[in-house]
Amino acid sequence: MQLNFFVAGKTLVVGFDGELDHHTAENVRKEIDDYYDEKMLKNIILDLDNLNFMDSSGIGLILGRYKKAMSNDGKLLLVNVSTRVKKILEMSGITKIIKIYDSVNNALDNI
Amino acid sequence: MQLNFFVAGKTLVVGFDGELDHHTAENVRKEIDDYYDEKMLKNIILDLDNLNFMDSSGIGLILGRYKKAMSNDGKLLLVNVSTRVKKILEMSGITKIIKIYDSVNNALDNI
Amino acid sequence: MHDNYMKLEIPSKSQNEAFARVVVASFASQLDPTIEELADVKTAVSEAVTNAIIHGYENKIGIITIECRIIKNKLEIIVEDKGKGIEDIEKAMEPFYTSRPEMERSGMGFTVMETFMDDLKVQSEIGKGTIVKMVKVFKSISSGE
Amino acid sequence: MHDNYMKLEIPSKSQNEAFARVVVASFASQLDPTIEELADVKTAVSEAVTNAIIHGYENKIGIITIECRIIKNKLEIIVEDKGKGIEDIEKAMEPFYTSRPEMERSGMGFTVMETFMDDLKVQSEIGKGTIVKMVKVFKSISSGE
Ligand SMILES: Nc1ncnc2c1ncn2[C@@H]1O[C@H](COP(=O)(O)OP(=O)(O)O)[C@@H](O)[C@H]1O
Ligand SMILES: Nc1ncnc2c1ncn2[C@@H]1O[C@H](COP(=O)(O)OP(=O)(O)O)[C@@H](O)[C@H]1O
Repeated sequence: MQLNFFVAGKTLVVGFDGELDHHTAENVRKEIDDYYDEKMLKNIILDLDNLNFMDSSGIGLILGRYKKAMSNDGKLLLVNVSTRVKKILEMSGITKIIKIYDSVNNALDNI
Repeated sequence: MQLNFFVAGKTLVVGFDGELDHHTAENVRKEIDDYYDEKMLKNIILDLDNLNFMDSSGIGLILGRYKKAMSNDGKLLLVNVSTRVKKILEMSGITKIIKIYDSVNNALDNI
Repeated sequence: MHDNYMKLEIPSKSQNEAFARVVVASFASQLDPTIEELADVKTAVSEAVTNAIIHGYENKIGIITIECRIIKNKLEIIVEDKGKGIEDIEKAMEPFYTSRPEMERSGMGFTVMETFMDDLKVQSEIGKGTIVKMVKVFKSISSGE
Repeated sequence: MHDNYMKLEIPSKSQNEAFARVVVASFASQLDPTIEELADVKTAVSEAVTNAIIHGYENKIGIITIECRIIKNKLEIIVEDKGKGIEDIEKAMEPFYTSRPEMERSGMGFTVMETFMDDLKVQSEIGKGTIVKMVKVFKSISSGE
Protein backbone atom coordinates (compact mmCIF):
# COMPACT_ATOMS: atom_id res chain seq x y z
CA MET A 1 0.00 0.00 0.00
CA GLN A 2 1.32 3.41 -1.05
CA LEU A 3 0.11 6.53 0.78
CA ASN A 4 0.39 10.06 -0.54
CA PHE A 5 0.13 12.92 1.91
CA PHE A 6 -0.59 16.55 1.37
CA VAL A 7 -1.66 19.31 3.69
CA ALA A 8 -4.23 22.03 3.02
CA GLY A 9 -4.41 24.43 5.94
CA LYS A 10 -5.25 22.34 9.00
CA THR A 11 -6.39 19.39 6.88
CA LEU A 12 -4.42 16.27 6.08
CA VAL A 13 -5.31 14.70 2.72
CA VAL A 14 -4.27 11.06 2.37
CA GLY A 15 -4.32 9.33 -1.01
CA PHE A 16 -4.57 5.52 -0.90
CA ASP A 17 -2.96 3.38 -3.60
CA GLY A 18 -3.13 -0.38 -3.12
CA GLU A 19 -4.98 -2.91 -0.99
CA LEU A 20 -6.24 -2.31 2.53
CA ASP A 21 -6.39 -5.39 4.72
CA HIS A 22 -5.24 -6.31 8.22
CA HIS A 23 -1.65 -6.64 6.99
CA THR A 24 -1.42 -3.21 5.40
CA ALA A 25 -3.75 -1.42 7.85
CA GLU A 26 -1.18 -1.46 10.63
CA ASN A 27 1.30 0.57 8.64
CA VAL A 28 -1.35 2.83 7.19
CA ARG A 29 -2.59 3.70 10.67
CA LYS A 30 0.89 4.44 11.93
CA GLU A 31 1.86 6.57 8.93
CA ILE A 32 -1.33 8.64 9.04
CA ASP A 33 -1.26 9.13 12.81
CA ASP A 34 2.43 10.06 12.86
CA TYR A 35 1.98 12.61 10.08
CA TYR A 36 -1.17 14.07 11.63
CA ASP A 37 0.37 14.34 15.11
CA GLU A 38 3.68 15.74 13.97
CA LYS A 39 2.12 18.52 11.86
CA MET A 40 -0.53 19.15 14.55
CA LEU A 41 -3.39 18.97 12.05
CA LYS A 42 -7.12 18.94 12.66
CA ASN A 43 -9.11 17.39 9.80
CA ILE A 44 -8.45 14.29 7.75
CA ILE A 45 -9.61 13.54 4.20
CA LEU A 46 -9.11 9.98 2.97
CA ASP A 47 -9.01 9.78 -0.83
CA LEU A 48 -9.81 6.15 -1.74
CA ASP A 49 -9.56 6.62 -5.51
CA ASN A 50 -6.83 4.01 -6.04
CA LEU A 51 -7.87 1.60 -3.32
CA ASN A 52 -8.14 -1.71 -5.18
CA PHE A 53 -9.27 -3.87 -2.30
CA MET A 54 -10.69 -3.35 1.17
CA ASP A 55 -12.06 -5.76 3.74
CA SER A 56 -13.50 -5.04 7.19
CA SER A 57 -10.06 -3.96 8.41
CA GLY A 58 -10.79 -0.77 6.48
CA ILE A 59 -13.86 -0.08 8.61
CA GLY A 60 -11.74 -0.17 11.75
CA LEU A 61 -9.09 2.02 10.18
CA ILE A 62 -11.55 4.66 8.99
CA LEU A 63 -13.43 4.66 12.29
CA GLY A 64 -10.15 4.99 14.18
CA ARG A 65 -9.12 8.07 12.15
CA TYR A 66 -12.64 9.49 12.61
CA LYS A 67 -12.28 9.25 16.37
CA LYS A 68 -8.82 10.76 16.23
CA ALA A 69 -10.00 13.77 14.23
CA MET A 70 -13.07 14.17 16.46
CA SER A 71 -10.93 14.28 19.59
CA ASN A 72 -9.07 17.22 18.02
CA ASP A 73 -12.35 18.97 17.14
CA GLY A 74 -11.72 18.05 13.52
CA LYS A 75 -13.64 16.22 10.82
CA LEU A 76 -12.96 13.06 8.85
CA LEU A 77 -14.23 12.99 5.28
CA LEU A 78 -14.04 10.35 2.55
CA VAL A 79 -13.47 10.96 -1.14
CA ASN A 80 -13.76 8.74 -4.25
CA VAL A 81 -15.43 5.79 -2.58
CA SER A 82 -16.17 2.96 -5.04
CA THR A 83 -19.56 1.22 -4.94
CA ARG A 84 -17.84 -1.85 -3.57
CA VAL A 85 -16.11 -0.05 -0.69
CA LYS A 86 -19.34 1.86 -0.05
CA LYS A 87 -21.21 -1.43 0.29
CA ILE A 88 -18.79 -2.55 3.02
CA LEU A 89 -18.95 0.80 4.79
CA GLU A 90 -22.75 0.77 4.67
CA MET A 91 -22.87 -2.61 6.42
CA SER A 92 -21.21 -1.00 9.38
CA GLY A 93 -23.42 2.10 9.40
CA ILE A 94 -20.30 4.23 9.09
CA THR A 95 -21.80 6.15 6.17
CA LYS A 96 -24.37 7.61 8.55
CA ILE A 97 -21.72 9.49 10.50
CA ILE A 98 -19.00 10.03 7.91
CA LYS A 99 -19.61 12.16 4.82
CA ILE A 100 -18.50 11.07 1.36
CA TYR A 101 -17.52 13.57 -1.37
CA ASP A 102 -16.72 13.02 -5.02
CA SER A 103 -13.56 15.11 -5.08
CA VAL A 104 -10.90 16.36 -2.70
CA ASN A 105 -11.84 19.95 -3.58
CA ASN A 106 -15.47 19.37 -2.71
CA ALA A 107 -14.45 17.80 0.57
CA LEU A 108 -12.13 20.72 1.39
CA ASP A 109 -14.97 23.16 0.67
CA ASN A 110 -17.06 21.36 3.28
CA ILE A 111 -14.54 21.28 6.11
CA MET B 1 -5.64 -20.24 -25.84
CA GLN B 2 -7.23 -18.46 -28.77
CA LEU B 3 -6.13 -19.40 -32.30
CA ASN B 4 -6.71 -17.23 -35.37
CA PHE B 5 -6.52 -18.89 -38.77
CA PHE B 6 -6.06 -17.39 -42.17
CA VAL B 7 -5.07 -18.90 -45.46
CA ALA B 8 -2.71 -17.38 -48.06
CA GLY B 9 -2.56 -19.62 -51.14
CA LYS B 10 -1.43 -23.03 -49.92
CA THR B 11 -0.21 -21.64 -46.60
CA LEU B 12 -2.01 -21.78 -43.27
CA VAL B 13 -1.17 -18.86 -40.96
CA VAL B 14 -1.99 -19.50 -37.31
CA GLY B 15 -2.00 -16.65 -34.78
CA PHE B 16 -1.48 -17.69 -31.15
CA ASP B 17 -3.09 -15.73 -28.32
CA GLY B 18 -2.65 -17.13 -24.80
CA GLU B 19 -0.54 -19.71 -23.01
CA LEU B 20 0.87 -22.87 -24.54
CA ASP B 21 1.32 -25.75 -22.13
CA HIS B 22 0.42 -29.43 -22.07
CA HIS B 23 -3.21 -28.57 -21.26
CA THR B 24 -3.74 -26.18 -24.16
CA ALA B 25 -1.42 -27.97 -26.62
CA GLU B 26 -3.84 -30.82 -27.15
CA ASN B 27 -6.55 -28.52 -28.48
CA VAL B 28 -4.11 -26.39 -30.43
CA ARG B 29 -2.78 -29.46 -32.21
CA LYS B 30 -6.23 -30.72 -33.08
CA GLU B 31 -7.47 -27.35 -34.33
CA ILE B 32 -4.43 -26.74 -36.51
CA ASP B 33 -4.35 -30.26 -37.94
CA ASP B 34 -8.09 -30.30 -38.67
CA TYR B 35 -7.94 -26.95 -40.44
CA TYR B 36 -4.83 -27.90 -42.42
CA ASP B 37 -6.20 -31.28 -43.46
CA GLU B 38 -9.65 -30.04 -44.35
CA LYS B 39 -8.40 -27.21 -46.59
CA MET B 40 -5.66 -29.47 -48.00
CA LEU B 41 -2.90 -26.94 -47.35
CA LYS B 42 0.84 -27.30 -47.65
CA ASN B 43 2.78 -24.79 -45.56
CA ILE B 44 2.23 -23.62 -42.00
CA ILE B 45 3.26 -20.30 -40.44
CA LEU B 46 2.93 -20.04 -36.68
CA ASP B 47 2.67 -16.42 -35.50
CA LEU B 48 3.66 -16.39 -31.81
CA ASP B 49 3.19 -12.64 -31.29
CA ASN B 50 0.61 -12.97 -28.51
CA LEU B 51 1.95 -16.13 -26.91
CA ASN B 52 2.34 -15.13 -23.26
CA PHE B 53 3.74 -18.40 -21.96
CA MET B 54 5.29 -21.52 -23.41
CA ASP B 55 6.94 -24.52 -21.82
CA SER B 56 8.51 -27.58 -23.45
CA SER B 57 5.07 -28.72 -24.62
CA GLY B 58 5.49 -26.00 -27.25
CA ILE B 59 8.61 -27.70 -28.62
CA GLY B 60 6.66 -30.88 -29.23
CA LEU B 61 3.80 -28.99 -30.80
CA ILE B 62 6.02 -27.02 -33.19
CA LEU B 63 8.07 -30.10 -34.12
CA GLY B 64 4.86 -32.05 -34.75
CA ARG B 65 3.53 -29.38 -37.14
CA TYR B 66 6.98 -29.25 -38.81
CA LYS B 67 6.80 -32.98 -39.51
CA LYS B 68 3.24 -32.68 -40.76
CA ALA B 69 4.12 -29.90 -43.22
CA MET B 70 7.26 -31.78 -44.33
CA SER B 71 5.28 -34.91 -45.11
CA ASN B 72 3.15 -32.77 -47.46
CA ASP B 73 6.25 -31.28 -49.10
CA GLY B 74 5.49 -28.06 -47.24
CA LYS B 75 7.42 -25.79 -44.91
CA LEU B 76 6.87 -24.72 -41.33
CA LEU B 77 7.96 -21.20 -40.42
CA LEU B 78 7.81 -19.22 -37.17
CA VAL B 79 7.02 -15.54 -36.80
CA ASN B 80 7.30 -13.08 -33.90
CA VAL B 81 9.26 -15.32 -31.54
CA SER B 82 10.05 -13.59 -28.22
CA THR B 83 13.55 -13.91 -26.74
CA ARG B 84 12.10 -16.11 -24.03
CA VAL B 85 10.40 -18.56 -26.41
CA LYS B 86 13.52 -18.50 -28.60
CA LYS B 87 15.62 -19.53 -25.59
CA ILE B 88 13.42 -22.59 -25.06
CA LEU B 89 13.44 -23.46 -28.76
CA GLU B 90 17.22 -23.12 -28.90
CA MET B 91 17.64 -25.64 -26.06
CA SER B 92 16.04 -28.21 -28.32
CA GLY B 93 18.04 -27.32 -31.43
CA ILE B 94 14.76 -26.68 -33.24
CA THR B 95 15.99 -23.28 -34.43
CA LYS B 96 18.58 -25.06 -36.58
CA ILE B 97 15.90 -26.64 -38.74
CA ILE B 98 13.04 -24.17 -38.47
CA LYS B 99 13.35 -20.60 -39.79
CA ILE B 100 12.15 -17.61 -37.79
CA TYR B 101 10.87 -14.41 -39.46
CA ASP B 102 9.93 -11.07 -37.98
CA SER B 103 6.63 -10.69 -39.80
CA VAL B 104 4.02 -12.85 -41.49
CA ASN B 105 4.67 -11.05 -44.77
CA ASN B 106 8.38 -11.79 -44.62
CA ALA B 107 7.62 -15.43 -43.89
CA LEU B 108 5.15 -15.62 -46.79
CA ASP B 109 7.79 -14.15 -49.12
CA ASN B 110 10.13 -16.98 -48.17
CA ILE B 111 7.77 -19.91 -48.67
CA MET C 1 -17.09 -26.94 -16.31
CA HIS C 2 -15.15 -29.68 -14.56
CA ASP C 3 -15.26 -30.22 -10.83
CA ASN C 4 -11.97 -29.42 -9.20
CA TYR C 5 -10.25 -29.17 -5.84
CA MET C 6 -7.33 -27.49 -4.14
CA LYS C 7 -5.88 -27.35 -0.66
CA LEU C 8 -3.48 -24.65 0.46
CA GLU C 9 -1.51 -24.50 3.70
CA ILE C 10 0.14 -21.28 4.82
CA PRO C 11 1.62 -20.05 8.08
CA SER C 12 -0.43 -17.45 9.93
CA LYS C 13 1.59 -14.44 8.78
CA SER C 14 -0.31 -11.34 7.83
CA GLN C 15 1.60 -11.00 4.55
CA ASN C 16 -0.17 -14.21 3.46
CA GLU C 17 -3.61 -12.59 3.57
CA ALA C 18 -3.09 -11.11 0.11
CA PHE C 19 -1.55 -14.36 -1.15
CA ALA C 20 -4.55 -16.39 0.05
CA ARG C 21 -6.91 -14.00 -1.75
CA VAL C 22 -4.98 -14.30 -5.00
CA VAL C 23 -4.85 -18.09 -4.84
CA VAL C 24 -8.57 -18.53 -4.21
CA ALA C 25 -9.46 -15.92 -6.83
CA SER C 26 -7.24 -17.63 -9.36
CA PHE C 27 -8.84 -21.00 -8.56
CA ALA C 28 -12.31 -19.45 -8.80
CA SER C 29 -11.52 -18.01 -12.22
CA GLN C 30 -12.34 -21.45 -13.69
CA LEU C 31 -15.97 -20.61 -12.91
CA ASP C 32 -15.89 -17.66 -15.27
CA PRO C 33 -16.83 -15.24 -12.49
CA THR C 34 -17.91 -11.65 -12.86
CA ILE C 35 -15.56 -9.02 -11.38
CA GLU C 36 -18.12 -8.57 -8.62
CA GLU C 37 -18.29 -12.30 -7.78
CA LEU C 38 -14.50 -12.50 -7.69
CA ALA C 39 -14.29 -9.49 -5.37
CA ASP C 40 -16.92 -11.08 -3.09
CA VAL C 41 -14.83 -14.25 -2.77
CA LYS C 42 -11.59 -12.34 -2.23
CA THR C 43 -13.14 -10.24 0.52
CA ALA C 44 -14.66 -13.23 2.33
CA VAL C 45 -11.37 -15.17 2.18
CA SER C 46 -9.52 -12.14 3.47
CA GLU C 47 -11.87 -11.96 6.47
CA ALA C 48 -11.59 -15.65 7.34
CA VAL C 49 -7.81 -15.79 6.97
CA THR C 50 -7.37 -12.57 8.97
CA ASN C 51 -9.52 -14.02 11.76
CA ALA C 52 -7.39 -17.17 11.87
CA ILE C 53 -4.27 -15.01 12.19
CA ILE C 54 -5.51 -12.47 14.73
CA HIS C 55 -8.03 -14.40 16.79
CA GLY C 56 -7.21 -18.07 16.13
CA TYR C 57 -3.45 -17.95 16.55
CA GLU C 58 -3.34 -14.55 18.27
CA ASN C 59 -0.33 -13.57 16.17
CA LYS C 60 1.64 -16.66 17.07
CA ILE C 61 2.62 -18.85 14.10
CA GLY C 62 0.33 -21.73 13.21
CA ILE C 63 -0.87 -23.34 9.99
CA ILE C 64 -3.98 -22.11 8.19
CA THR C 65 -5.59 -24.51 5.74
CA ILE C 66 -7.72 -23.28 2.86
CA GLU C 67 -9.65 -25.87 0.90
CA CYS C 68 -11.65 -25.07 -2.23
CA ARG C 69 -14.00 -27.38 -4.05
CA ILE C 70 -15.77 -26.63 -7.32
CA ILE C 71 -18.99 -28.57 -7.79
CA LYS C 72 -20.81 -27.50 -10.92
CA ASN C 73 -21.28 -23.73 -10.53
CA LYS C 74 -20.64 -23.70 -6.78
CA LEU C 75 -17.41 -22.90 -4.98
CA GLU C 76 -17.04 -24.21 -1.46
CA ILE C 77 -14.28 -22.63 0.62
CA ILE C 78 -13.14 -23.99 3.98
CA VAL C 79 -10.73 -21.95 6.10
CA GLU C 80 -9.41 -23.82 9.10
CA ASP C 81 -7.10 -22.99 11.98
CA LYS C 82 -5.93 -25.11 14.92
CA GLY C 83 -5.94 -22.11 17.23
CA LYS C 84 -7.79 -20.84 20.24
CA GLY C 85 -11.37 -21.58 19.14
CA ILE C 86 -14.53 -19.56 19.69
CA GLU C 87 -16.48 -19.88 22.91
CA ASP C 88 -19.81 -18.45 21.79
CA ILE C 89 -20.16 -18.71 18.00
CA GLU C 90 -23.55 -17.02 17.92
CA LYS C 91 -22.23 -13.98 19.76
CA ALA C 92 -19.06 -13.93 17.64
CA MET C 93 -21.16 -13.77 14.48
CA GLU C 94 -23.21 -10.78 15.62
CA PRO C 95 -22.42 -7.57 13.74
CA PHE C 96 -20.04 -5.28 15.68
CA TYR C 97 -19.01 -7.95 18.19
CA THR C 98 -15.24 -8.08 18.47
CA SER C 99 -12.96 -9.37 21.20
CA ARG C 100 -10.23 -7.07 19.89
CA PRO C 101 -11.50 -3.49 19.80
CA GLU C 102 -8.04 -2.27 20.86
CA MET C 103 -6.71 -3.57 17.51
CA GLU C 104 -9.26 -1.41 15.67
CA ARG C 105 -11.22 -4.50 14.65
CA SER C 106 -14.76 -3.56 13.69
CA GLY C 107 -16.50 -6.83 14.52
CA MET C 108 -17.83 -6.89 10.96
CA GLY C 109 -15.78 -9.82 9.61
CA PHE C 110 -18.46 -12.48 9.82
CA THR C 111 -21.10 -10.02 8.60
CA VAL C 112 -18.99 -9.32 5.50
CA MET C 113 -18.56 -13.07 4.87
CA GLU C 114 -22.31 -13.61 5.23
CA THR C 115 -23.17 -10.71 2.94
CA PHE C 116 -20.78 -11.63 0.14
CA MET C 117 -21.21 -15.40 0.18
CA ASP C 118 -24.32 -17.53 -0.34
CA ASP C 119 -23.76 -19.69 2.72
CA LEU C 120 -21.62 -19.49 5.85
CA LYS C 121 -21.15 -22.08 8.58
CA VAL C 122 -18.80 -21.84 11.52
CA GLN C 123 -17.64 -24.75 13.68
CA SER C 124 -15.30 -24.24 16.59
CA GLU C 125 -14.00 -25.86 19.70
CA ILE C 126 -12.10 -24.10 22.47
CA GLY C 127 -8.41 -25.00 22.33
CA LYS C 128 -8.91 -27.04 19.15
CA GLY C 129 -9.56 -24.47 16.47
CA THR C 130 -12.10 -23.05 14.07
CA ILE C 131 -13.54 -24.12 10.71
CA VAL C 132 -15.28 -21.56 8.51
CA LYS C 133 -17.20 -23.04 5.59
CA MET C 134 -18.47 -20.72 2.89
CA VAL C 135 -20.27 -21.33 -0.38
CA LYS C 136 -20.49 -19.04 -3.38
CA VAL C 137 -22.84 -19.78 -6.27
CA PHE C 138 -21.65 -18.35 -9.57
CA LYS C 139 -24.44 -17.05 -11.70
CA SER C 140 -22.49 -16.66 -14.91
CA ILE C 141 -22.42 -20.38 -15.68
CA SER C 142 -25.54 -22.46 -15.93
CA SER C 143 -25.54 -25.20 -13.31
CA GLY C 144 -26.33 -27.79 -15.95
CA GLU C 145 -22.98 -27.48 -17.68
CA MET D 1 12.38 -10.13 3.50
CA HIS D 2 10.64 -12.61 5.77
CA ASP D 3 10.99 -16.34 5.34
CA ASN D 4 7.75 -17.94 4.32
CA TYR D 5 6.19 -21.23 3.31
CA MET D 6 3.25 -22.66 1.42
CA LYS D 7 1.95 -26.07 0.47
CA LEU D 8 -0.55 -26.64 -2.30
CA GLU D 9 -2.36 -29.84 -3.17
CA ILE D 10 -4.16 -30.24 -6.48
CA PRO D 11 -5.55 -33.17 -8.42
CA SER D 12 -3.58 -34.18 -11.51
CA LYS D 13 -5.84 -32.44 -14.01
CA SER D 14 -4.19 -30.63 -16.87
CA GLN D 15 -6.27 -27.51 -16.26
CA ASN D 16 -4.37 -27.14 -12.98
CA GLU D 17 -1.04 -26.63 -14.75
CA ALA D 18 -1.82 -22.95 -15.27
CA PHE D 19 -3.21 -22.63 -11.73
CA ALA D 20 -0.02 -24.11 -10.23
CA ARG D 21 2.08 -21.62 -12.19
CA VAL D 22 0.01 -18.67 -11.00
CA VAL D 23 0.14 -19.78 -7.35
CA VAL D 24 3.89 -20.27 -7.28
CA ALA D 25 4.50 -17.03 -9.18
CA SER D 26 2.25 -15.15 -6.77
CA PHE D 27 4.11 -16.66 -3.80
CA ALA D 28 7.46 -15.82 -5.41
CA SER D 29 6.41 -12.22 -5.90
CA GLN D 30 7.38 -11.60 -2.26
CA LEU D 31 10.98 -11.91 -3.44
CA ASP D 32 10.59 -8.90 -5.70
CA PRO D 33 11.50 -10.92 -8.79
CA THR D 34 12.34 -9.58 -12.22
CA ILE D 35 9.89 -10.52 -15.00
CA GLU D 36 12.54 -12.90 -16.27
CA GLU D 37 13.02 -14.64 -12.90
CA LEU D 38 9.26 -15.01 -12.53
CA ALA D 39 8.97 -16.52 -16.00
CA ASP D 40 11.81 -18.94 -15.18
CA VAL D 41 9.94 -20.17 -12.11
CA LYS D 42 6.61 -20.44 -13.92
CA THR D 43 8.16 -22.47 -16.72
CA ALA D 44 9.96 -24.86 -14.36
CA VAL D 45 6.80 -25.40 -12.28
CA SER D 46 4.81 -26.02 -15.44
CA GLU D 47 7.29 -28.73 -16.50
CA ALA D 48 7.31 -30.50 -13.14
CA VAL D 49 3.52 -30.42 -12.71
CA THR D 50 2.97 -31.57 -16.31
CA ASN D 51 5.34 -34.50 -15.73
CA ALA D 52 3.44 -35.54 -12.61
CA ILE D 53 0.20 -35.50 -14.62
CA ILE D 54 1.40 -37.24 -17.78
CA HIS D 55 4.14 -39.55 -16.56
CA GLY D 56 3.53 -39.89 -12.82
CA TYR D 57 -0.21 -40.50 -12.84
CA GLU D 58 -0.45 -41.32 -16.57
CA ASN D 59 -3.62 -39.23 -16.83
CA LYS D 60 -5.35 -41.00 -13.96
CA ILE D 61 -6.31 -38.74 -11.05
CA GLY D 62 -3.89 -38.46 -8.16
CA ILE D 63 -2.76 -35.69 -5.86
CA ILE D 64 0.17 -33.43 -6.74
CA THR D 65 1.81 -31.55 -3.87
CA ILE D 66 3.71 -28.33 -4.44
CA GLU D 67 5.70 -26.95 -1.52
CA CYS D 68 7.50 -23.61 -1.62
CA ARG D 69 9.88 -22.28 0.94
CA ILE D 70 11.44 -18.82 0.97
CA ILE D 71 14.74 -18.66 2.79
CA LYS D 72 16.32 -15.24 2.46
CA ASN D 73 16.59 -14.63 -1.31
CA LYS D 74 16.13 -18.30 -2.24
CA LEU D 75 12.94 -20.04 -3.32
CA GLU D 76 12.84 -23.79 -2.92
CA ILE D 77 10.09 -25.59 -4.83
CA ILE D 78 9.21 -29.24 -4.31
CA VAL D 79 6.79 -30.94 -6.70
CA GLU D 80 5.73 -34.39 -5.59
CA ASP D 81 3.52 -37.12 -6.99
CA LYS D 82 2.64 -40.57 -5.64
CA GLY D 83 2.57 -42.04 -9.12
CA LYS D 84 4.50 -44.51 -11.20
CA GLY D 85 8.03 -43.39 -10.41
CA ILE D 86 11.09 -43.23 -12.65
CA GLU D 87 13.23 -46.30 -13.24
CA ASP D 88 16.39 -44.63 -14.52
CA ILE D 89 16.57 -41.02 -13.32
CA GLU D 90 19.83 -40.31 -15.11
CA LYS D 91 18.40 -41.40 -18.44
CA ALA D 92 15.13 -39.55 -17.79
CA MET D 93 17.06 -36.33 -17.26
CA GLU D 94 18.95 -36.56 -20.55
CA PRO D 95 17.87 -33.98 -23.12
CA PHE D 96 15.45 -35.45 -25.70
CA TYR D 97 14.72 -38.59 -23.72
CA THR D 98 10.98 -39.13 -23.46
CA SER D 99 8.94 -42.24 -22.78
CA ARG D 100 6.00 -40.58 -24.54
CA PRO D 101 7.03 -39.51 -28.05
CA GLU D 102 3.55 -40.46 -29.32
CA MET D 103 2.15 -37.64 -27.14
CA GLU D 104 4.47 -35.16 -28.90
CA ARG D 105 6.57 -34.82 -25.75
CA SER D 106 9.98 -33.42 -26.58
CA GLY D 107 11.97 -34.93 -23.73
CA MET D 108 13.13 -31.42 -22.82
CA GLY D 109 11.21 -30.97 -19.56
CA PHE D 110 14.06 -31.68 -17.16
CA THR D 111 16.48 -29.71 -19.36
CA VAL D 112 14.18 -26.68 -19.16
CA MET D 113 13.97 -27.02 -15.36
CA GLU D 114 17.75 -27.28 -15.11
CA THR D 115 18.31 -24.29 -17.37
CA PHE D 116 15.84 -21.96 -15.67
CA MET D 117 16.50 -22.91 -12.05
CA ASP D 118 19.71 -22.74 -10.02
CA ASP D 119 19.45 -26.26 -8.68
CA LEU D 120 17.46 -29.38 -9.57
CA LYS D 121 17.30 -32.69 -7.72
CA VAL D 122 15.08 -35.64 -8.58
CA GLN D 123 14.22 -38.51 -6.27
CA SER D 124 12.01 -41.35 -7.38
CA GLU D 125 10.97 -44.86 -6.53
CA ILE D 126 9.08 -47.22 -8.84
CA GLY D 127 5.48 -47.54 -7.73
CA LYS D 128 5.94 -44.94 -4.99
CA GLY D 129 6.28 -41.66 -6.83
CA THR D 130 8.62 -38.82 -7.71
CA ILE D 131 9.96 -35.76 -5.91
CA VAL D 132 11.42 -32.88 -7.90
CA LYS D 133 13.28 -30.30 -5.84
CA MET D 134 14.25 -27.02 -7.46
CA VAL D 135 15.94 -23.91 -6.14
CA LYS D 136 15.88 -20.43 -7.61
CA VAL D 137 18.10 -17.68 -6.27
CA PHE D 138 16.64 -14.22 -6.75
CA LYS D 139 19.25 -11.65 -7.61
CA SER D 140 17.12 -8.60 -7.05
CA ILE D 141 17.24 -8.77 -3.25
CA SER D 142 20.47 -8.85 -1.33
CA SER D 143 20.75 -12.06 0.68
CA GLY D 144 21.58 -10.10 3.80
CA GLU D 145 18.15 -8.52 4.10
N1 LIG E 1 -10.68 -18.12 13.74
C1 LIG E 1 -11.09 -17.62 14.92
N2 LIG E 1 -10.59 -18.10 16.07
C2 LIG E 1 -10.99 -17.59 17.28
N3 LIG E 1 -11.89 -16.60 17.41
C3 LIG E 1 -12.44 -16.09 16.29
C4 LIG E 1 -12.07 -16.56 15.00
N4 LIG E 1 -12.79 -15.86 14.08
C5 LIG E 1 -13.56 -15.00 14.78
N5 LIG E 1 -13.36 -15.11 16.11
C6 LIG E 1 -14.05 -14.34 17.18
O1 LIG E 1 -15.21 -13.76 16.61
C7 LIG E 1 -15.18 -12.34 16.78
C8 LIG E 1 -15.89 -11.66 15.65
O2 LIG E 1 -15.21 -11.87 14.44
P1 LIG E 1 -15.42 -10.89 13.21
O3 LIG E 1 -16.88 -10.74 12.96
O4 LIG E 1 -14.60 -11.38 12.07
O5 LIG E 1 -14.88 -9.48 13.71
P2 LIG E 1 -13.41 -8.95 14.04
O6 LIG E 1 -12.39 -9.81 13.32
O7 LIG E 1 -13.41 -7.57 13.53
O8 LIG E 1 -13.26 -9.03 15.52
C9 LIG E 1 -13.72 -12.00 16.91
O9 LIG E 1 -13.50 -10.78 17.57
C10 LIG E 1 -13.19 -13.20 17.70
O10 LIG E 1 -13.44 -13.06 19.08
N1 LIG F 1 6.85 -37.36 -12.34
C1 LIG F 1 7.29 -38.35 -13.14
N2 LIG F 1 6.88 -39.64 -12.96
C2 LIG F 1 7.28 -40.63 -13.76
N3 LIG F 1 8.14 -40.46 -14.80
C3 LIG F 1 8.60 -39.21 -15.04
C4 LIG F 1 8.20 -38.10 -14.24
N4 LIG F 1 8.82 -37.01 -14.71
C5 LIG F 1 9.57 -37.40 -15.75
N5 LIG F 1 9.45 -38.73 -15.95
C6 LIG F 1 10.14 -39.53 -17.01
O1 LIG F 1 11.23 -38.78 -17.50
C7 LIG F 1 11.11 -38.59 -18.91
C8 LIG F 1 11.73 -37.27 -19.32
O2 LIG F 1 10.98 -36.19 -18.77
P1 LIG F 1 11.08 -34.74 -19.42
O3 LIG F 1 12.52 -34.37 -19.58
O4 LIG F 1 10.25 -33.82 -18.63
O5 LIG F 1 10.49 -34.90 -20.88
P2 LIG F 1 9.00 -35.20 -21.39
O6 LIG F 1 8.02 -34.78 -20.32
O7 LIG F 1 8.90 -34.34 -22.60
O8 LIG F 1 8.92 -36.66 -21.68
C9 LIG F 1 9.64 -38.71 -19.19
O9 LIG F 1 9.38 -39.03 -20.53
C10 LIG F 1 9.23 -39.80 -18.21
O10 LIG F 1 9.55 -41.07 -18.71
